[in-house]
Amino acid sequence: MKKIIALALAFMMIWSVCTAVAEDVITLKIAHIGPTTGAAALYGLATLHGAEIAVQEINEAGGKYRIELINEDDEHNVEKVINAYNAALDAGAQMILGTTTSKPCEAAGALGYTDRVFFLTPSASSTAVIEDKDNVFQICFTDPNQGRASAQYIADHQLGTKIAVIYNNADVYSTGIRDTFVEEAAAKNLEIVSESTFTDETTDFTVQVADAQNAGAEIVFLPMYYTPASMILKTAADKAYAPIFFGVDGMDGILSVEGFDTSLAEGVMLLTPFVATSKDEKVVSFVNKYQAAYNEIPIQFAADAYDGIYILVQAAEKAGITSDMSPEEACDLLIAAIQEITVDGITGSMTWDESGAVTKTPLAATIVNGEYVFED
Amino acid sequence: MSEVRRHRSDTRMVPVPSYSIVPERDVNAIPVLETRHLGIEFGGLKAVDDFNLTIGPTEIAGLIGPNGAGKTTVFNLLTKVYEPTSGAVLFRGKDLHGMSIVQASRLGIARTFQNIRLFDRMTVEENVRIGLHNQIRYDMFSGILRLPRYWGQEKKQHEKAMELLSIFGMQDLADETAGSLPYGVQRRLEIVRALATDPKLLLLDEPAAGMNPRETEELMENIAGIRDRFQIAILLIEHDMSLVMGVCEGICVLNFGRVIAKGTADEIQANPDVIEAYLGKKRTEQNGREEEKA
Amino acid sequence: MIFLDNLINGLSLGSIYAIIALGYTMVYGIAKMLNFAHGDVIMIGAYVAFCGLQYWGLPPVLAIAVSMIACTVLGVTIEGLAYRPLRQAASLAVLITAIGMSYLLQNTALMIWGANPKSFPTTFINSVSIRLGRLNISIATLITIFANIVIMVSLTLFTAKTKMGKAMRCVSEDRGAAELMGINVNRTISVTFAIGSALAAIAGVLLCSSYPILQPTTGSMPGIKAFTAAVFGGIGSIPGAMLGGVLLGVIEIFGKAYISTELGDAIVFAVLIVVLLVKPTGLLGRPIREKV
Amino acid sequence: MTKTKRKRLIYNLITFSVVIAAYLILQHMIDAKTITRSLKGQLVPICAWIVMAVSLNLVIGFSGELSLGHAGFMSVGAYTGAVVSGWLLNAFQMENTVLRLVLAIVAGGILAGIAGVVIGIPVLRLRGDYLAIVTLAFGEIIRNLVNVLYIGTSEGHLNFSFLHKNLPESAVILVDGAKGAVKIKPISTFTVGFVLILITLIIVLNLVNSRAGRAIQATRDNRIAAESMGVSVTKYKMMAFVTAAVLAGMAGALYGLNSSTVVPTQFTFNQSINVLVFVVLGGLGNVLGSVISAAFLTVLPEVLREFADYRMLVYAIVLILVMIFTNNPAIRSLVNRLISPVKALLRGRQPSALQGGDKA
Repeated sequence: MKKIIALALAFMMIWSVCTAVAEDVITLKIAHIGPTTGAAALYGLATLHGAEIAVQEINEAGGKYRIELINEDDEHNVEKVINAYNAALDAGAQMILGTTTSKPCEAAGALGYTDRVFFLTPSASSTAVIEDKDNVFQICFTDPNQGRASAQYIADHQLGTKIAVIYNNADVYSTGIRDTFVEEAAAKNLEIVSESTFTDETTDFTVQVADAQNAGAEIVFLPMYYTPASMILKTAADKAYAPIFFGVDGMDGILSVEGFDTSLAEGVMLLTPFVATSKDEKVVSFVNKYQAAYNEIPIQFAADAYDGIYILVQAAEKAGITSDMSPEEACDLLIAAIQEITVDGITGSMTWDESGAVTKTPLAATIVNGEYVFED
Repeated sequence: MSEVRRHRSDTRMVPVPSYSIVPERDVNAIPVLETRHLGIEFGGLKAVDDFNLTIGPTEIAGLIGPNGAGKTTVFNLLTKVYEPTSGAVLFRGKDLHGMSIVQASRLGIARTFQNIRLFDRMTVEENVRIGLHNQIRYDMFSGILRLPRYWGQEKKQHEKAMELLSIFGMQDLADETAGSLPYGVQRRLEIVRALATDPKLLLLDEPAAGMNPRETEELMENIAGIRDRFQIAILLIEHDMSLVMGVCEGICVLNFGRVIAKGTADEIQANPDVIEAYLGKKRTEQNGREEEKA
Repeated sequence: MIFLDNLINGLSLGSIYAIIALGYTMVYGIAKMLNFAHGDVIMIGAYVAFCGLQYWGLPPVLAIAVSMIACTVLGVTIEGLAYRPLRQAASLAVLITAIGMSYLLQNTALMIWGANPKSFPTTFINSVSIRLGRLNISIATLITIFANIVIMVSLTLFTAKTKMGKAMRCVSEDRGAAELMGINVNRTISVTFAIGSALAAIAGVLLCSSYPILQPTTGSMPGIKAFTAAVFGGIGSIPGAMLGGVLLGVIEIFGKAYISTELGDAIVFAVLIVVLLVKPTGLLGRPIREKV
Repeated sequence: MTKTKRKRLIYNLITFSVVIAAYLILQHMIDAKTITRSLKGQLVPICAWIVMAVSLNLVIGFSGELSLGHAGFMSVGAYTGAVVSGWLLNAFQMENTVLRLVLAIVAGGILAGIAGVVIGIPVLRLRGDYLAIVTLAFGEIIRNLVNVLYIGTSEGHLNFSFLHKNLPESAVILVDGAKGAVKIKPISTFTVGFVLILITLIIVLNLVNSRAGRAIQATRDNRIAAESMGVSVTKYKMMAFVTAAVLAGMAGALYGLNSSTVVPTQFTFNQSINVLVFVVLGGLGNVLGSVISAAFLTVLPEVLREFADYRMLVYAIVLILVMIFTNNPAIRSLVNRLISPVKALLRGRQPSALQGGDKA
């Protein structure tokens, strides 16, 4: 399947190059950088696939822009990401859609800042990614925002006052959300009765769950991706412990894990800008195409990257980017342009300020009968 | 010193088990090695028991006995590979109690091994240079920074190593890899290497093993030559009786970890206990193996 | 009560480590090699069982059996193709080959099953849990502990009583001598790999029943921990692997519960170091004395 | 001059010439701007990995101990380098990047050396596989500890906190727990990396061809015999271990200061294994081999980028095949006969690739 798409893409590229002369079509060379192999391959492949769907749509639609997508693998590694970044520029990339994960994005973004290369990251959410760099913009919420929003939501809706937090202390995303959540929780008079950590290698969560259970937590806040979250849900079910589990956007995807017993996730709440089961027309179309191409239900990462391609095109249009512009030339134009546009994507309506952070509204969803149910 | 003398006179007064085999000409010299009721147990099994031996400064002594009698164990006790569970080893009057192999070597005990233990991947000269490790020294930084001291000491080491090798006619093999040498040459190299440590006592563990009669004869001459040239004591374990009888001034016979006889070659050959130990194979073969293994 | 709870969790985790460690220890004892790919065989076993349950609709027992067969074949193939040509080579060469094999298995799994994690279907043993007062013990936990005991007893009996078991002990004692005695060393080592790999399949199923996320990297960390456990108990010793595994699990859980979740792994490794310093060949390992 | 000495001199000359020639060519390419960005970006990491491989070879190839935690020392160096550089910049406004880099590298080496001593004392009492597993354990422990370490600098002082972030408000954060060392100003340069390689080569090659180095090799070939010759095995194993740790720390500092951030997950067990692969493929005790294989294997995955997902699969298969082909006695004797003249020239007297694993 992948091969067919690659072929199709290649064909379209050739076609677009051929027609470029005739119709004054602009070809944008966009590099996707993310971990497509290794332990974080799941996220990198999701963003790559999401982007591929968008590229396919744009190239098929035959408008003013054609996109040449370059993919470079960073293995979720701070050293490799530099290689990937350099390889992308060697391959002629004008702008970067990436990188998928936070730490590599921090490293590559800093290099891009000196080199003047525009970065739009679909899913790197730590503040360090955009801090002190004018060239990096985000599509997803920053971690502190999510942490704050989650605490506010819990307080506003009076879900409970005794809260347990379980987080991945080896992960920037998880610690980033946890930090502001704890801060905001204190401000809202929510009591953190239990806090425990795990790392990427952890398989056993019994201690963490038992700690929350014994502390009598009514809410367990899970700032993490869905993989560990699913294990925590399983462990809690084994222990007959049923508090309200409150998740974040990384939790999306839990329902589509193959073999997952969705009854374990019953009643889980999460803040997320995208859910694959949404009835929204654009989302349905995206999910269908994605499923047809990759035989998987897209997770939020894929949706972010899908939006990312459209954002880049819209910004490029605003900035008047041409086929032959160098990344250096394009960078400042794109920085200015992206702050002026509003993009309606499948992850919501988005605007940007000079900090690089995105403004969009998260949705609170509850899982009922194996499906997301939205409030309001 | 005086204490040592007293020890010695004590032992000389006690009869058989601690009877000295120091030949007449060494009687008044301080012994280089003296063991007193030396013993070791491995899990309740007495591998060596009540072993008493005195060796004079320039004596060539032999330690013989059937397979598994505990001969190599004695060597291991003398060189501190094992710490004895009873008794003591006095080397030039100094109690070796609690010392390490390295300390024993620095005091002047050198040895060869039954199963040859050369530094296989290093050259012949380098093997000898390891022997010179504590004789011609310089520190790590002089070596890394190639300070003048490095060059001077390296030159000395080289000359000394070549000198020792040439005594044994091995100067032309200096650049060969030790592991690639023929068996007999490897045995000789082990002796050169041991001599390089400037020992007062040289322990040879089956030096003639695997050698042909001609080589053995050469070795015999060499052993006597070493003693004369370096003025050191030599204790050797050997199965080749012609060698032992030919070169050793005193012989100690070990069986089941205990001394069964001591004396000159003639005395030993006439001793009925020794004959029984060597011929009464039934007992020795079976029990002996076990001991050696432990 | 919390203490008991932790203890049971520790025993459960430890039992899984123990079963994996048994595989390590058997292969080490007989082939004298560290089979770093063992953790990845576990992962493959879990994937096969997953396919059996999820795609082919097999009943659990049959799925486990299929997984065991697949792993046995895989283990023997790996041994025959990659390790046997290196029988005479330095152990470091074999170690690197095993590492290469580990990469190969992980990346093959990535090709076949993709990067998206699978959730291991656990409903078949998970539906019930026993409740004793405030204490909840899941059936998975009980099965794991029980399976561990059964495996350990049968392995001990196997090596003590059967002809093949005795051959294994001979080869582990002295390969050269065993060969002279007419024991087919290659076959013995193959059988060892077969048993170790079948155990890996069981370990994979048990691991994923308790911790149901299945990814190409699932086997790595448990593999390293189990390897640690095997060394902890004295590598080469079957009761040692069992003891090491269980202790390691209990220490890990207690370290996390009573000291710090952040330093859980550091505590495990620190205990290992202390034990090895006191007993340099592990808890039940035989002391090595070099013959001089 | 003896034959051995001459052979070794030639070997050392070849080693240095290869490194210097490579530097000159690459430097020329940089000046002429004919170098690809991709290759240019890898130069400093390559230097770091070469130093890592050569230093690990000292432990494995020359002292004969299998260490699986070498990346731990690298992480100590990387963190120390980042902290020292950040501190010098914030507290003393030291703008001279080369001086800062050199100081950071020295500090990285010293701290890693201290870690080497602390770890070496217990570790070197063990043998073989037990030693290997304990080095692995230490590597993991270092990573765990670094994960909960917080360092900041305020008013010219360094502030430390452990487990919980507890730094003064005004502090500039240098190390932020799981987020790693943050906001590093990348100051590593290829030239400094090249000089570090030269220093490493001088230290290692001079060491192994000296009294201490021979003692180290003697302990590898036969521990008991070495002791019987009066060589203190512990002392010389320690010397090799700590020297390697110092060099790894220096490599770490160079590596860490090449990027704007360093995370603990960069220095896992897998990374130690990677360096081990460099050493084994380059040949135990073969310094030039380590240099070449580290450089080659660092660049290789980048060259294989086109194969994308199949890259690691190919790498794994190649690794297995290479090990089988170089170590199967039958295949090896065949290959040896074919290439022995070339090999003799390249190797000098150094032992062939894998004969030395008996202690491993």
